[in-house]
Amino acid sequence: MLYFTAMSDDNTLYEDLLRIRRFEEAVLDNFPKGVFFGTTHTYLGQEANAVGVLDDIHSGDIVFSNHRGHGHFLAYGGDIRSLFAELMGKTTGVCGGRGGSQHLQWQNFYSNGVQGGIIPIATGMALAEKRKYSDAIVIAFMGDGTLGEGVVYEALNMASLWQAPILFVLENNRIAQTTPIEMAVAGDISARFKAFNIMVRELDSSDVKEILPVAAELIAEVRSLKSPRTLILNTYRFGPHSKGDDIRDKHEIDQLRVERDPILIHAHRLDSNHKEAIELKVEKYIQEAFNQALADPLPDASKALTGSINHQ
Amino acid sequence: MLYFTAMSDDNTLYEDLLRIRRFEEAVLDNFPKGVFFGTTHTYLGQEANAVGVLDDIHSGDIVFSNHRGHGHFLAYGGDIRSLFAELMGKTTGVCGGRGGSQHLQWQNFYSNGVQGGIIPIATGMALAEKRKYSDAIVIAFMGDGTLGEGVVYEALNMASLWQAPILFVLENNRIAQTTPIEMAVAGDISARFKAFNIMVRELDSSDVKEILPVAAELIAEVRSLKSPRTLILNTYRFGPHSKGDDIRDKHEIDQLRVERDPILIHAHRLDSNHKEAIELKVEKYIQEAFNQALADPLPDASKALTGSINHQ
Amino acid sequence: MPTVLYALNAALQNALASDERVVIMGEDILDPYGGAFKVTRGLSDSFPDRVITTPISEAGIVGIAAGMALRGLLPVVEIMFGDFITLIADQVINHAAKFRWMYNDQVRVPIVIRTPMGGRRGYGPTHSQTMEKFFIGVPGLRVLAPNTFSDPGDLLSKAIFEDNDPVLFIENKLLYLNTIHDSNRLSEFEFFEQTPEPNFYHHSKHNGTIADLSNNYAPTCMLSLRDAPPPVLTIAAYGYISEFAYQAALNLAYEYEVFTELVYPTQLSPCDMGAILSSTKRTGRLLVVEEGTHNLGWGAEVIAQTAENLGSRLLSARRIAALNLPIPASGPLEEAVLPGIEHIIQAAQKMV
Amino acid sequence: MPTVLYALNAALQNALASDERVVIMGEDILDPYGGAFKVTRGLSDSFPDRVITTPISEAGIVGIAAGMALRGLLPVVEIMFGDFITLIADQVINHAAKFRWMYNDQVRVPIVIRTPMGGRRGYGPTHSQTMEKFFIGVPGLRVLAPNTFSDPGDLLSKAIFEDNDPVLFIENKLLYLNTIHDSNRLSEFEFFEQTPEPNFYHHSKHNGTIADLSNNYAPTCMLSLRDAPPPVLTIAAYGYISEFAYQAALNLAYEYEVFTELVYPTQLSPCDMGAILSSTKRTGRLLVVEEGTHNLGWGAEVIAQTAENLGSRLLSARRIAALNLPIPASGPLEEAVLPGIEHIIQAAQKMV
Ligand SMILES: Cc1ncc(C[n+]2csc(CCOP(=O)(O)OP(=O)(O)O)c2C)c(N)n1
Ligand SMILES: Cc1ncc(C[n+]2csc(CCOP(=O)(O)OP(=O)(O)O)c2C)c(N)n1
Ligand SMILES: [Mg+2]
Ligand SMILES: [Mg+2]
Repeated sequence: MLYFTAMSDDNTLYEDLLRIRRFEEAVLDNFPKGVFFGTTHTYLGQEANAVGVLDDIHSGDIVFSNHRGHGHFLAYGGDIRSLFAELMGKTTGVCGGRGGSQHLQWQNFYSNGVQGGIIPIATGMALAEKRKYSDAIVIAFMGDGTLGEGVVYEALNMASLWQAPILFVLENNRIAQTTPIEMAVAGDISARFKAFNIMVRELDSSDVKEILPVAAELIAEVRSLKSPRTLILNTYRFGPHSKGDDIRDKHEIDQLRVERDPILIHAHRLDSNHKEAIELKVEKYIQEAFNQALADPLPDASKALTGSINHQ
Repeated sequence: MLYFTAMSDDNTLYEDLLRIRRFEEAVLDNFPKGVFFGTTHTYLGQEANAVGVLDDIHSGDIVFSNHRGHGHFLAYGGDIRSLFAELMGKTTGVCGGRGGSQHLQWQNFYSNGVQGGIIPIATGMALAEKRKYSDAIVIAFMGDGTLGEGVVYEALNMASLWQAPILFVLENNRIAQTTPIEMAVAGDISARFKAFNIMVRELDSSDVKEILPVAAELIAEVRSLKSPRTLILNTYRFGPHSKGDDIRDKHEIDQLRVERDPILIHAHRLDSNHKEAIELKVEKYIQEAFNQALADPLPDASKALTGSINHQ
Repeated sequence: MPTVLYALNAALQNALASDERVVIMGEDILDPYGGAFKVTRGLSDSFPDRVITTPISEAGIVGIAAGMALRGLLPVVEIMFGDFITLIADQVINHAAKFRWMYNDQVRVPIVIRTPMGGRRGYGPTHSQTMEKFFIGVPGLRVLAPNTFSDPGDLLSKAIFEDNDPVLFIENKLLYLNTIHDSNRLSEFEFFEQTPEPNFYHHSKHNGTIADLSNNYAPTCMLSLRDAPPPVLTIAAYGYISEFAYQAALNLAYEYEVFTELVYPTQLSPCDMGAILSSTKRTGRLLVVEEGTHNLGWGAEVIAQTAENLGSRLLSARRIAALNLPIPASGPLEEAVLPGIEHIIQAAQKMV
Repeated sequence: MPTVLYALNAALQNALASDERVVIMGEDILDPYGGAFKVTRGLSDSFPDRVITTPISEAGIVGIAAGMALRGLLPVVEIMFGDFITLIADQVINHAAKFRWMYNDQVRVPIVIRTPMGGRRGYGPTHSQTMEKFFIGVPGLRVLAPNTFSDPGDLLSKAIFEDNDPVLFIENKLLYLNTIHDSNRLSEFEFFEQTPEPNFYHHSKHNGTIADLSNNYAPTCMLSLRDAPPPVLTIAAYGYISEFAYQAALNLAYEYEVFTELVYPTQLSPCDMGAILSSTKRTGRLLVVEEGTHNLGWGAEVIAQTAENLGSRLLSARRIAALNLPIPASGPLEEAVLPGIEHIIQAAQKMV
């Protein structure tokens, strides 16, 4: 079945990809300067997934993301400055600095840093939207390593039993922190979903233009049939898990950076004028957003805490 | 592949089946008299599973059972009187009355009343035996409803990754308490195991002589190949979930009691003299064991507690 | 007066009837079975679409409910036995209860998780525990426990409709069949009921409470014998065992002339201390009764806060609780592990 | 003196070297990475067969370890962040810790679960918590927390080899790089170290402790300034924040002439009260410091037991703890939520 999708043009896609790339690079570059709190998990190399999957969503659609969520957030339409600011713990941050890199919430975007735990929650959101007869669906991202968590299977079972309108996007970068997939995931990933009677599409691509139509088709199915689907995206993480903790063969990564870079793959489609203009624009955006965020105020702790009305 | 198994003769099998049947009947019959504490989950109708699976195990083999464990315990070789006594909360009980029906431990037999939680533990036991280069394997029983618990999948993954010598026996009676399988288990059960690269055999039988050789073959494989296997046994629960809580169609159960009774199925193989002799013998055993257990002392609470050396 | 079971069931019926957002989820809750302890009986017959029986997936159900709540529904989850709240710890502590604050107050997670606790049914070590203590002190979570001295149905309704945040609602297997006290039966007692004062949840640095001042709804009852000498001991308890304390108080008064004041909060976390403190200030002595195991239960927080507040004016404090052991199946052992009326009477006599 | 990290790592190395039954399991613990906080660094290079990196399955790993322990191995599990012990609650509480007693003392489950807790690294609400309070008071479980005043490596070794029962071993991210105090540096202090007295774990009905008398090995340190006036305040703390209490005590003595006695148990559950009680009997005042959120933390049990024991001889009691909130990522907010040295100093001054 073919669905019509209002796919973004090549220039827009390039800008979307590049925005994530440059954001993450700025994060890694500036971490040693001590401007950010905590740690970070960058999306370098996986940009085409978020951009491809989220290009075509509706405004009411919900995205539940994980620890490696900057790319998802930016592709969803999140603001660069407020993401920088969140990492910097500023009042202007996505969550006023409370959440930090892994704990974002804005409009219909959510993320949390506990592997797997978000999957039942995302499923519940999808079921709520279905019960409300809304048009909205849920897109939940997870990594290959997260398949280790049992609660994921509890959610898959109920998503299938109750036909939740949710797209599970499994970004399989074949590694979890430092653990290669062979040491953590037995059997076959797609079979794990199919066993719960959830239909699966699998792609081995870093090309946003390959990912986008498949995702769009699945999203349309989820929306129209009110039924769960899974999209497995075989992908590569170019950077370290968080910072400076990459123990993989450097040569292999270098090779991947040549063969499987979503930016390079897509860049060929643009004429060089547009390409350069976009690059300059993104560069400028990122720089400005970073500087703004840097200038933004840190929370006044006493005020920030008393302002809260959490009941405990 | 065909394995030689020292299969019990028909008379012994009949006695084993009948012992469970009569035990469970005695439990249900006597519950209203107030001789037992708590509640019970009887194995009526499923006797051929435990007897068939456990007939051929080695003395060092480990059995991990669940809430519906009386049949497993008796087929393992557990003592009738001490099981009665455990249900009666007597000092002579399997666990001195501390555990009750769902929490048994004797020799290499264990059970616990939390659905699913035993599966990683049983897997760990199997891995320990493998590490010790012992010949022992583990047999872990679970029900269809227990497939709802996430920790089961965590264990399946690790059992497969690390090739634990364990046989998972899934007794699929198509119901969990009052919930029919259609409302609780999406997709395909055997696919759930296969997705983790665990080989599965499935039987739809209440005939101990059909179950026994298949189980024996799987056990031999688990033992020789040091690798996990699953045996799915489609079966029927004749009694209520615990007591008086059966909401199923009575007519349907009656029909099953005719078609799928492990005792009736196997009884045809015995000549009537032997059959009667066994029945008398079992009847007598059960009666004696019950009476003994009834006469056994209740724990003297103060003594029983001070005797303990739990560190808290 | 109705039983607690009736009141809770009626509250759920009314909740479903009055608001389409209410959804009830749990294992084996459909009619005709109606749930392991029958609190949900009749609900699915009346509201088949909004009463959902689930697989055996405690963590998953709570996660799904939290997701529903984030998107505007009002889910009520039943965990069949309270012993299994261990399985929902991560979904409650690291997800549902954390979201509101962590997401900068931009979201609300109005779920209610109901579950029966307690022993004396011979169910043994995995079906008899009193486990709420592991969830007391979780930031962002309210823990409630009804008793027979105030209206359990009203409490449940308010938890569903007047609370924007996650609530753990602790029932008790033996409480279900108790009837709610009527004023006649209590006429020999002075009876006060109060909800936490508006300023009860102060936010003070490192003394630690930050409150939503708008939604304190869980009552605390205070009882003392009418026309009796002033009480010399405060007995604090919650849930089912309040009834034990009540019996003990009558016995202490009539048999031993020891006069006590009973304080029964329905809100365990954040710990509602107002009435306990004001009573203990008068009596100087505090006995806390709970069914959970002794160490680091509700009573620890109650006594700690009282000691912090009263200093040397707290003359004597004591807890009555279960031994720090699993709950055995055998009747005599179970009775020996769990606290009983006798223990309250003995402790009270020693304290005064 | 070595760092805590070094001592723990060496203890694991020695454990693996000295006993074939020892198995180490956890996420990402293999070399060259060596674990998120490097406690397991070098282990897999030396003992590839017995150092097992696992999938992200906290509950499953603990279950597998418990199974191994039931069958004669001595597994040590690392949970990468202490925040995730919520995921192991059922395996610990309803399985590992329960088996021995429930199975009538017929089995033992000698597992050690190590995990780092604590904030001030900016990791945010799901990677900064101090969660051990949820496991204090679990029957059958011992909870330990090393500090820099006694040997963390020795404590870990004993937990592995001298304890037949499950142990939750609480580390702290910032403690790792602290060096263990040497006697020189502590020379201005009187220093006592004691393990719980043999009769410390009494079994008394409804006061609740049943003990394995044979294996009390976790030391408690007591420190007071040499040649100073008698202390007027007892400060009890454990783990990393002991260092804060130590700094505060020095400051209080030299700046404000407030003399305190420091008590640092390494055993949190069952709560080791011997030294705390004997010190507080002398000082009359007890300040408890902990990094976890305020309500129903370790301090609640400590103050409750002290109030129960001392009655009105407890003149003043107070807790310093985190606000009852999630731990924010932003530095200034995190600092405002967590307890600091200043808070200890201020509270102590108010109390005396
Ligand atoms: C419950 C839980 N356990 C462990 C961690 C620590 N952790 C954070 S990310 C990660 C690896 C995740 O791998 P994967 O799911 O493949 O995602 P990727 O990092 O590859 O995007 C781990 C172990 C966590 N955040 N939550
Ligand atoms: C964690 C947990 N949740 C719920 C229960 C209550 N419970 C006991 S048995 C049972 C049904 C189990 O069904 P199944 O696994 O199919 O086994 P069967 O009873 O059919 O043998 C339930 C829900 C439990 N014991 N443990
Ligand atoms: Mg990955
Ligand atoms: Mg079943």
